[in-house]
Amino acid sequence: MANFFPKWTNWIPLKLVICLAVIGAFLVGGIWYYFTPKYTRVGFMPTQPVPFSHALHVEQLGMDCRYCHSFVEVASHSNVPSTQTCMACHTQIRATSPKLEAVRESWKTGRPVSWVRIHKLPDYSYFNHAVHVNRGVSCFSCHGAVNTMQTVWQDKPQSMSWCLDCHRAPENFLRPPAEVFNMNWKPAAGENQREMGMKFKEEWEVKPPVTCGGCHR
Amino acid sequence: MASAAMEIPHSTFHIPHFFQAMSEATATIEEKVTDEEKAVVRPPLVLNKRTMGWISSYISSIVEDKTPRWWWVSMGVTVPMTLMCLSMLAYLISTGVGVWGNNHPVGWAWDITNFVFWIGIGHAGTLISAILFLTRQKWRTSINRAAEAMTLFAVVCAGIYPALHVGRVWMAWFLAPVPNANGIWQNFRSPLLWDVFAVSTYFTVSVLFWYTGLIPDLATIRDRCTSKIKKFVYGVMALGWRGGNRQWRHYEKAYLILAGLSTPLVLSVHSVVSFDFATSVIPGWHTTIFPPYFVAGAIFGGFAMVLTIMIPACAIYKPLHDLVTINHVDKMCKIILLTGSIVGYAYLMELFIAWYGGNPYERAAFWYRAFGSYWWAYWAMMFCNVVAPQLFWFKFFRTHLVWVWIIVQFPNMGMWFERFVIIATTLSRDFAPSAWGMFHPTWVDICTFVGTFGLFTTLFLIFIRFLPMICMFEVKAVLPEADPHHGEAHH
Amino acid sequence: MKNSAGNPEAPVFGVAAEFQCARDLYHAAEKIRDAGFRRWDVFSPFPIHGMDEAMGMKRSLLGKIVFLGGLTGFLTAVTLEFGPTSFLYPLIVAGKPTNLFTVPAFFPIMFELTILISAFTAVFGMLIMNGLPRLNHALFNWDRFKKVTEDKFFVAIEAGDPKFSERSVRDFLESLGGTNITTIHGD
Amino acid sequence: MKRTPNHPPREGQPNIWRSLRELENDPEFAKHLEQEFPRGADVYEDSGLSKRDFLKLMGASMALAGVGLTGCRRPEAHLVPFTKGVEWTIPGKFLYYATSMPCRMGALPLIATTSDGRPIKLEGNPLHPFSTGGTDGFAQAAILDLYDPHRSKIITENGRATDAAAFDSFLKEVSQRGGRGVAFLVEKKNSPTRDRLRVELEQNFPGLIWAEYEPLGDSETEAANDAAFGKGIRLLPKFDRTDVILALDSDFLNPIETGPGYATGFSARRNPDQKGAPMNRLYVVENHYTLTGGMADHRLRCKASEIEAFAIQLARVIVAKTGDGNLASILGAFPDQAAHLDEAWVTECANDLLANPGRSLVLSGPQTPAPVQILVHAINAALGNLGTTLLGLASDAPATAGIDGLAKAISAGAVKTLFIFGGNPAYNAPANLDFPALLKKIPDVVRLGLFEDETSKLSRWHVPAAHFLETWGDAFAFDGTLTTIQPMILPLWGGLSELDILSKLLVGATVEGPELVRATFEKLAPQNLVSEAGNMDLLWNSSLRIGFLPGSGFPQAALDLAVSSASALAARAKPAKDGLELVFLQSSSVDDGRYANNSWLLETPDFVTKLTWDNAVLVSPATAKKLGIKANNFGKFEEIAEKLGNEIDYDLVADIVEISDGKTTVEAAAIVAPGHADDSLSIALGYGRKGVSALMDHVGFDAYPLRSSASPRFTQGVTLKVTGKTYPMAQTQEHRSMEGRDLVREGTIERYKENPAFAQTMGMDGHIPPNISLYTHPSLTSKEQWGMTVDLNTCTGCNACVVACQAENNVPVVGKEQVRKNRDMAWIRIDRYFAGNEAGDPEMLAQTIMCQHCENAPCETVCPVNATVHSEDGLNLMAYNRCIGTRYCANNCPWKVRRFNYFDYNQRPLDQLYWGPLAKKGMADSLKMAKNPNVTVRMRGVMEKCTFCIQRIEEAKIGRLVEAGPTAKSDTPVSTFKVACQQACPNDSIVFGDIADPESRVARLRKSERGYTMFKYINSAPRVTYLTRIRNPNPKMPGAEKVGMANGAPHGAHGAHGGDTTHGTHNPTEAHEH
Repeated sequence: MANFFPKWTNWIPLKLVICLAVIGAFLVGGIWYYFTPKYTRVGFMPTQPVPFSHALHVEQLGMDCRYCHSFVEVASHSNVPSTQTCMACHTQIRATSPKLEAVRESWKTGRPVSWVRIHKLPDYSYFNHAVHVNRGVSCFSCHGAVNTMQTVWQDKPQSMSWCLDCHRAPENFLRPPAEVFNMNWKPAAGENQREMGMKFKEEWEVKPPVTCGGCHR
Repeated sequence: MASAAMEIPHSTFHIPHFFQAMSEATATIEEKVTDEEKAVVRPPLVLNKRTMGWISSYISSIVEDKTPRWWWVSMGVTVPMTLMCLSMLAYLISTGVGVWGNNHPVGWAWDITNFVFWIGIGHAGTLISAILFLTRQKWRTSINRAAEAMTLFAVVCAGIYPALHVGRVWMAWFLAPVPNANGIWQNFRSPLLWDVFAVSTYFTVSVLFWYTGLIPDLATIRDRCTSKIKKFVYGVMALGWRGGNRQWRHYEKAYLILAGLSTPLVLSVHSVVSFDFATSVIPGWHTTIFPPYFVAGAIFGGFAMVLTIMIPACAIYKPLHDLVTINHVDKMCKIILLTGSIVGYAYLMELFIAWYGGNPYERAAFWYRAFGSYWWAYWAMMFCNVVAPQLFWFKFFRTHLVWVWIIVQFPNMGMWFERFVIIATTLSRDFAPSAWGMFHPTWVDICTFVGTFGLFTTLFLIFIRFLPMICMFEVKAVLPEADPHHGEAHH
Repeated sequence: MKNSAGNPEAPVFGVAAEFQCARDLYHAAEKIRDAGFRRWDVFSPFPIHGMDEAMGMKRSLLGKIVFLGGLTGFLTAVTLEFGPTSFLYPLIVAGKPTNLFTVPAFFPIMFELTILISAFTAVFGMLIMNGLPRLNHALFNWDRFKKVTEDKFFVAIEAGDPKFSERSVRDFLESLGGTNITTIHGD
Repeated sequence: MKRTPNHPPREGQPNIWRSLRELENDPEFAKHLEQEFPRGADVYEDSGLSKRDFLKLMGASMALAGVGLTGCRRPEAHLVPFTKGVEWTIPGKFLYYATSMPCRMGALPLIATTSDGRPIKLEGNPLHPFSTGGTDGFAQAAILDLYDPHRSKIITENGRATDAAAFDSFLKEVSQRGGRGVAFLVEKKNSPTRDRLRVELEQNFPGLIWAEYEPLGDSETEAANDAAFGKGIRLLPKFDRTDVILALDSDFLNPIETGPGYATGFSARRNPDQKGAPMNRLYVVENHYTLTGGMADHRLRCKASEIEAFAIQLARVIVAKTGDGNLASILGAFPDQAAHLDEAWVTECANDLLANPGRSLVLSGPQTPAPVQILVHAINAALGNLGTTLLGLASDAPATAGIDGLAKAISAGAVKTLFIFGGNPAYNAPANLDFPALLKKIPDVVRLGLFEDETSKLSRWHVPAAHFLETWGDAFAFDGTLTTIQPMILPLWGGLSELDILSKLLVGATVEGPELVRATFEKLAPQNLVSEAGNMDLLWNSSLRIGFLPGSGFPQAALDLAVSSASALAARAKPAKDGLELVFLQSSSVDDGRYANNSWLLETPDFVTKLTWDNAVLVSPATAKKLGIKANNFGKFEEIAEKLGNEIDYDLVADIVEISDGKTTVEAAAIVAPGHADDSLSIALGYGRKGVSALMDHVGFDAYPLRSSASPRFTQGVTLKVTGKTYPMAQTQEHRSMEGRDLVREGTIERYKENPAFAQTMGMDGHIPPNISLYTHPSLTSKEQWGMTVDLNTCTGCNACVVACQAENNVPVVGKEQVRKNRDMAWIRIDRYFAGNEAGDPEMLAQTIMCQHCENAPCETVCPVNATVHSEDGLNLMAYNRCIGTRYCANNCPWKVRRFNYFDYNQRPLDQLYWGPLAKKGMADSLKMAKNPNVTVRMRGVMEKCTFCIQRIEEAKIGRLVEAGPTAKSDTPVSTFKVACQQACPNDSIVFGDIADPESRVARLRKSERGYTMFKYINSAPRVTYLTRIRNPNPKMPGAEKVGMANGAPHGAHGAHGGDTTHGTHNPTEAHEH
């Protein structure tokens, strides 16, 4: 009688090994790429109740971040402006623009505008804006070029390892205090970010925490 | 000659006849030993001049014949137990570790006790296969297969506990050293992480070892079976083994190496488990004697469990007594006696050092073990592990299966008590009296533990039903006619 | 007449003979070795002591391969442990050093990984060297060959052998006391 | 702080501190507080929070980040800003206001931490001249009362919900009716405004009855003081001038009895190293162990009814020695009785007092009968202590009727309308008055209360009261300092304050703002202060800002003993009866029952018994044996173990006993209390409430039924019967003995003088080799190195730190069943040990235990996932989000300070913990508001423990960096901050700080020769140092040789070691007290 298994079955093991190897590689690669904050968070761009354009206000009108996010230099978190702040201008300018309906509504009723949150750190990590902006870390470093965004999206993964990249080597990001809120700042020609950063780091004695306690309480 | 097997009726399994069956078995063995065999200096490993054909056909027949009633009966008992175990675990995960009795200060109780208990049982198998193989103990051949299987199933039961005793099971992947978005890693100095590596390695290597041993026997079944499905399944599992010497020579080498690797592995696993305690600062845990004493204990409990399982198995499949002879039982009893005494020595040495070391915390810890609120556990341990096995000094108790079976139940219980004493009592009273407290098991604790026995037995039943429970090719290899110079003048 | 197995049209795999016991097989093997055949093998239900010499084969290479496997395992462990602890993310844990002094605490994992990888190399090395798994083989075409896993012993001299010629090999095997001498075809 | 575009402009002087530093040097500005809280509009959902409060909550969602550990998924989160920026609030930044908590002994000055308009933490006001920053457990737990979802939320008439309008019209009707028949029953609050309104009210309502009632009040003291020194005289002890103190049934060190500040100066004089003055000596005579008794150098167990006998015996000796006429004649007024108390004890004690005339002090607690207090006054007079160690203050509070007077009037039918402010007379009035029946007699009862309780059920009107953190008010501190109360938040459920109702009755309307209080203030403010401040506004604002009117206070009054009236009162004394007495105690958890719904307090163990969630009858071992009360109903196994000589007292199962005074019988669980007087029973009041809330009902046993107005504090001639029923109780510490281990270390002052470092070589510490480490430890690089010292010499064990920690760190409550399973979550605990072999009369020791932040922490090395590691500044960190909950760290902690979340205590109802997913999830909104937004709320399955208040450390460091800005101002010290437990401690026993800075107090204390660390031989190098407890016994006293011997007697020859436990306890049952 003949073999129970036909000849071709002899190749199955080899094929199997190759397949598994390939699938495995894809799996690892896939998880590596698709399941990390780099992919899951970056680019998150929800539609906001008010089509507020940072590009317009910051880039064209040249408003300072601190006009709206007024407490960023003193408080742990950078506040979202109150309706009051918006109305300060928009009672005169574009007072009837339909885009601003939600704001006027809120001003009338006293019900706040509820903006969709974009940058969300987990509850157990405590980030403090004040200490960063006062010590030469720009908004740009964590939020990207918000000044050019029509609608704001998340520009950086803001994962723990991402934080650590800077906390371990702040010299790559520190800038002159005056330029912290200047979203377009680049090191001038001949200036080298690293060297400058090193200088600041020593002068200001910048020692960012890298143990758990720095952020987790 | 395969027909020889067919004449032997399979004794169907009735609980009341169980012990009777065993004692009969004992009796029959005695008379079946012929004068010639008696004359041989070393008793033959296989009795009644069984031939290779008989071995293949009988052992395979266990797998091939239709499922006996007792099998269904026992499954009917053990499967529900397994389900109970699983539902308890579901409740645990959904509700919190609080459903167990653990508390402050007793952060570990039955969970780790049961873990160490099962992992201990999981030692005999690989030990028999590996160490006895290296020491060329031919008598191992008839028991190592079942023992190895037992190892695997015990490790499965053991694994449940460290995996699920943690507060946030869904975060347990933190234990795996993989790169992650948090950029944080494991603490490789933690005995618990050593455990993770040790236990998983042990399980994997044991599986490989076991399966490697199975290949030729699977081939046997493949070549005997008739139904297409079986042909396919066993065919695939046998990987196309042909038994050519060019295969045997690599095969034997590999088997030797695996044995060589497993031997230190077996010793390391329980040593690492003992590090969980030995490397801590808690009086009663902080002890250098732990590794050897844990290993001895593991072998002790492991062999006890092998006997607990093999004796009934042979009572059911009477002819197996020609392979698993009284001689095997006798040897295992001796090992239990030895290891039991080692363990007993360790207990006494602990007490001595506690007194001699002059550390008041240490002294207190051992005082409480013996005379504190958990005195009953301590003395239960002492009796079961040290006193009871001493009966094995007497040949009578080593050679009468009913007695053997009864006596080996004490190590089984005793080893559980030992772990409970070491873990729960020590924690219940350590440094600061203000923080002392008792542990009381909850119904969940109990049901989970009982359930693991169900799981263990279920897996074992499945094993003896579908896989050759005795290593046929090795048994054949120890038959006299296996010797290429058998019956030649110069031999 | 000559009895044969497998599909007669298919190329000849070789000629096989059956022996009754390990002893006969052993001596047959010695003779075949002396006759200078290369591509042949003996088949038995269990490994026969001393058969390697009888067939004139050298020691298996597996040992050396496994050593390499073990080495890999050990080095993996060393990198895995020292990498994060001393370089990637050094943390102060219980005031313990992160330099070589911490090796004792690292030893268990080094040991386990060494064992693990060695074991894998041993098993898979063995399979590969044995050309397993291979579910289909010409010998399986021969019904009597089934007994090889029970209690019968076989010799097969393959057609690939330079000295192979069906006729002479059949006679040769006959002279060695082989029975049921059969020409094995593929399928 | 920096200027920012729409930051509120700085003008004037707000009553706000942006940080506690600002309190030292501040910019001036004026702003009225009520503008802080424009009336909130509609009410938010069912939680009944005013929308504005809720928005504040949400607006702070980022700051509030902390509730729940759900970081993994991405739920649609919203940012809800204010529509109008609320002035002075910077989202997520704390504001601090000065306020105070009214209590019967005088206001308790506080600083409230508010986050986004929510008060989240109360701390003592360090500026206050009287309290100097101390607090007690009740003050710490007040936050929970404020947010308690069980608070009453609606006005009801005859049990049916109605609205404010209906109630107002009722009040209008009453005020129009005017005339007789109106009565008030209020709590003692020392509020000048309330008194002022009351006087005005008496114009409208002639014959108005104004009754004050406090079940645990000091009516006896007042009576005695009035008789001895004239009306309205208060006595203020000056411990800083006192060398020898004799306390007769007086727990003066317990802040909950006397209010913090009363004992100021005691702890300073307790310090053996102080310059210029000797360490003081404390004699205590009491029937049950109190905090004060625990601190005593010599303690005499004595039935409460025998205190009188003791005083008489003492007076006799003093008369004999001094021949003081006044004392003699007052003594004469007492009925004659034979001296039967320990003669030697009394005599030597008397001699010691006589040896220190003008520097000694005899105190008697408010619960001692007036005649005894009279006698004590006379003794102090004879010892020349009046005016030196005991000052008189003249308070001018208008006279009030007692509850007895009111009861008479009611039964005489003279009361038509009764206003009950707070209190709970239906529950806690003296039993003989049968107050519930009386209430039924009155047509209109108006009840103003935080909760709908027993009294509300019997009242026509129930009006939800405003919490003191929701109202304006004022109160005199014990010394008469005018202390302000300002609201931190609008009434969450629109409650009314007492002042609101009074003003409604007076002028028909409530007053929104502080006008009423302001008016009183203006009356009381002395001209010179006004002119100093500039004008009244400025004075008012600065006073609000610091929380009190500086320089105010009752005028001093010369104390001269009015012998005749004193003798008259003394004559009322009756000699003690034989047989059992029952003493009613103040509960450290529920006070007189008013905190019956405060789970923080209920789970805080009573310091002496370590009981939570229950009260119990305390019995001395001897009496227990006599009455057949078992110490515990063990299982068989444990009983055998105890026979083998182990102290087994796990899992207390107490006997239930019946106590009867002939008329009434009460059932209660009885436990054996070491150090309790024989033939005496004690039970805490305030338990066994019904109809409070699901969780709190049937907690403990109600002893009020046995309490009559004749014998408010103890009753004699009760009988006790063991019922044979048993009752499981939850103790946080079951073991009593130190087992001969040198945990708490103590010695006498002599021993200290001859070898100040004796404690450092006690026990095994004498044997530790110098090179204990194999390898060199990595250096901790940070500039600050945090450390703590706990002074066992001044720690009384008052629990203030325990509750403070719970409030600060969001420590969950687990419930009685879980505590009984030893699963309590407290981060800081106070270990209580009994030492000394006399079963009946052991010595009591307290030790505060929190995470020791070991530099070589055993817990860290065993964590497989690096969830607990060390920081460069020496903190043992715990990253909850990394923890997988193996519990290995807790097992390996010698102090057992690590706490594991066995269940989801924060998210699941405590009575549904075992229901798993079926249980209701989530916590009440109001409770969310109580959480500290800077501390993660831990989830099930993670380990937690004391963090040294890392949130405060980080805030402080960040504060410094923000200040430094782009400069290297690292020389600026981290801004002054205290950790929660340190802040709360009334005796300043806990000191926290930077041990790397040699100038810091903590660094100096760590180096003190009294300092030692626990379990030194395991070389974990703790960051918490304990300062040895030094006792100052009087060598002549009987039993003096046993004092300070908790670690065994020193064996002189063998200088190297401290105690004879050095070589370990071969049989650990040695050092047992029984």
